[in-house]
Amino acid sequence: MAEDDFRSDALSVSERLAAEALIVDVDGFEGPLDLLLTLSRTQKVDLRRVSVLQLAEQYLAFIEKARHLRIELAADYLVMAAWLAFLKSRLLLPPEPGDEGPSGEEMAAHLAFQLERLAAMREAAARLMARDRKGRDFFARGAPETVTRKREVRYQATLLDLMQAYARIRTRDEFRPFVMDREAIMTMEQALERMRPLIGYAGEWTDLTAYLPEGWQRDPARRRSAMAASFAASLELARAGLIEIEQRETFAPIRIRKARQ
Amino acid sequence: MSDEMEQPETGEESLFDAPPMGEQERMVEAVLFASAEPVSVAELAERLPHGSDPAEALVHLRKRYEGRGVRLVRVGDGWAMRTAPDLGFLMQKESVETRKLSRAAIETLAIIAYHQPVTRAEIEEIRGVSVSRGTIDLLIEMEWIRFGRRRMTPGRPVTFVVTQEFLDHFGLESARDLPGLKELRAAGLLESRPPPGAMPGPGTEEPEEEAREGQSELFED
Amino acid sequence: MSDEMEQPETGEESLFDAPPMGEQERMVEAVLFASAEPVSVAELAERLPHGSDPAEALVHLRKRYEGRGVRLVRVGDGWAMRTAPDLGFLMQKESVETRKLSRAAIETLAIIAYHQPVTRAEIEEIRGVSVSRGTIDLLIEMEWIRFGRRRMTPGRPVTFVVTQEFLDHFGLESARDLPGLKELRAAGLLESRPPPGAMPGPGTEEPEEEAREGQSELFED
Repeated sequence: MAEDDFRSDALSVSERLAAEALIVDVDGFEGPLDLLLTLSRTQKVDLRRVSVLQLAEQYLAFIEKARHLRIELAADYLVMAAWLAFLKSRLLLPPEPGDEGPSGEEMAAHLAFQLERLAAMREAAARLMARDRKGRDFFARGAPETVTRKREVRYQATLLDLMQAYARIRTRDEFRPFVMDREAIMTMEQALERMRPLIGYAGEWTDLTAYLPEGWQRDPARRRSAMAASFAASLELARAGLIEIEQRETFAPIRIRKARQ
Repeated sequence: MSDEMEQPETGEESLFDAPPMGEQERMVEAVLFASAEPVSVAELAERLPHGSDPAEALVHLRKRYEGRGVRLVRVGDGWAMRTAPDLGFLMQKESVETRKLSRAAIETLAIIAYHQPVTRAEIEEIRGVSVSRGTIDLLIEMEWIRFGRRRMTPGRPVTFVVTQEFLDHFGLESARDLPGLKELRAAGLLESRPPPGAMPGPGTEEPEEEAREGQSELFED
Repeated sequence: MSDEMEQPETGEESLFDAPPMGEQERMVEAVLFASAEPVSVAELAERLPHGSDPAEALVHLRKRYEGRGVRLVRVGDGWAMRTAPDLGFLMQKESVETRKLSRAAIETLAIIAYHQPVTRAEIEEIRGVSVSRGTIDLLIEMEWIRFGRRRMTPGRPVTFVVTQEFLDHFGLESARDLPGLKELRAAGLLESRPPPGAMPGPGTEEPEEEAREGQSELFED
């Protein structure tokens, strides 16, 4: 037992034993705030009068001890330890001129508030659970009579059903974000933008379909739209004198190449 | 209220006198009210403090409820509380059938709730299968969805929105309060418990599911 | 008794006459007795003959059941008959084994009740630890909490509020009757005070969770 890790001068034997029990029980804590609240109880004062400085020291001692015993602590606990160390320094050292941020006193006050609020909620929870409760202390009608409107066949669905159905649809593998269906439509502007940089390399006659982008070649609707847009774009490019177009016969492939200057 | 709980345990009390008749009557009243089945005098005697006389308490109780909206009646060898027969019309008891909403319907409803106003074509787009008329009709009939404004696009298709009735049923203040995907996941609704029937693989609906939905989904691809 | 119901046939005018108050009280009694769930005044008005005043009938009925084994209690917007809590000891047979709630679930429930409407982030801020998956899920499933309005702050987070079932379960007329609510409010313990400067917040989610959430963000509208 590394008792020297605790400020043995400030803590009585029973307090030390209590602190050691905490270490053993480290999994029992619901986060650093919970631990701080438990530690603050050892001060045996009203939460409003708790010494935050002493509390910070108790907490840091706890962390130190846990480290010594090689107990893995969740990151939360270490973050809190770092913050408390910072708080401690703010509380002990006079503020430097031009210091930014809240004072040590403000930070300590907020921590005290958080602890008091958590304790209050805990007490409220206990009072709530101690109330007379339906199904234990008082009871509803044991043989209720179903009352229905005449027209009804009742369909059942809960909010959970609804949300799960939605989640199911929205997480399907083939899901794509929903937009008013523009997915299958390519505009001439898009085709132009795509073709302009490409035609520089089209010294030879190339089938127009080769310019259809990836993913637009199979699905008939998308292919149709991409084809139309690319053709319109190629007319535009031809008008600007950038390319030549040819089609050997009706329904033959349309081919384009870079205009020869 | 809860102070009353400090009453002595039944066992201890049995050492003393049985509670006064008025108290016994209260007890019989509470037991009969909460019980799903008629309760016999013997059972009452077992449950009431030792030395009680449930038969007498029943006489008093029966008198007390005479002419009220609820009566104390004998059913077989037990006793039960029943609503007065002349008030049966208030119950409008009819055979109620509770059915689980089909998967197609719940999905359609979910899409309308999350995307409203939404057209039928859009619902089909999101679900990836066509939506049968029966599904829409059912949801309209249940008063969970209604027609919204027509969309100002070619064909001016009708849109669907959810109703106040829908919000009431699902305990929502507005459809905007429905949680998003991220929140569903945060609340543990997504991964922690896969929905019954697990997640469908890409694109394929489970065939048996389709078959079960059968009739109402005749028009599905 | 039942003859009274036939009276309306005698003349057109009587169609619009509400039954006498004593009769209305009987009707309210029968309806509330028959239902395991609280019934609102509006629902009562819908079911009682036209022109009835269920609110007044409730006042009479409540008085009539004072001190009885069964009581008329108010639950949110609704009214219900419940057995007197001091007779709970008679009901072992009826009592339902309640699921043992975890400490986290109980605290989360209390925070929602006392701070409602409250966001998940606020719950975490108060408890100083992230709300574990499944806790919210469980409370929703028990029908003790539901989604409230979204908060009008950046990100429009969903909020949680308690339900009528919650009030019913804990024998509360309204959320205002939560034990110690006034004192807590007076002590400023129900305020949400922003922390001065950078306080360590409640646990950031586990990294794997972050990653998964990141992905789902892609799919959000």
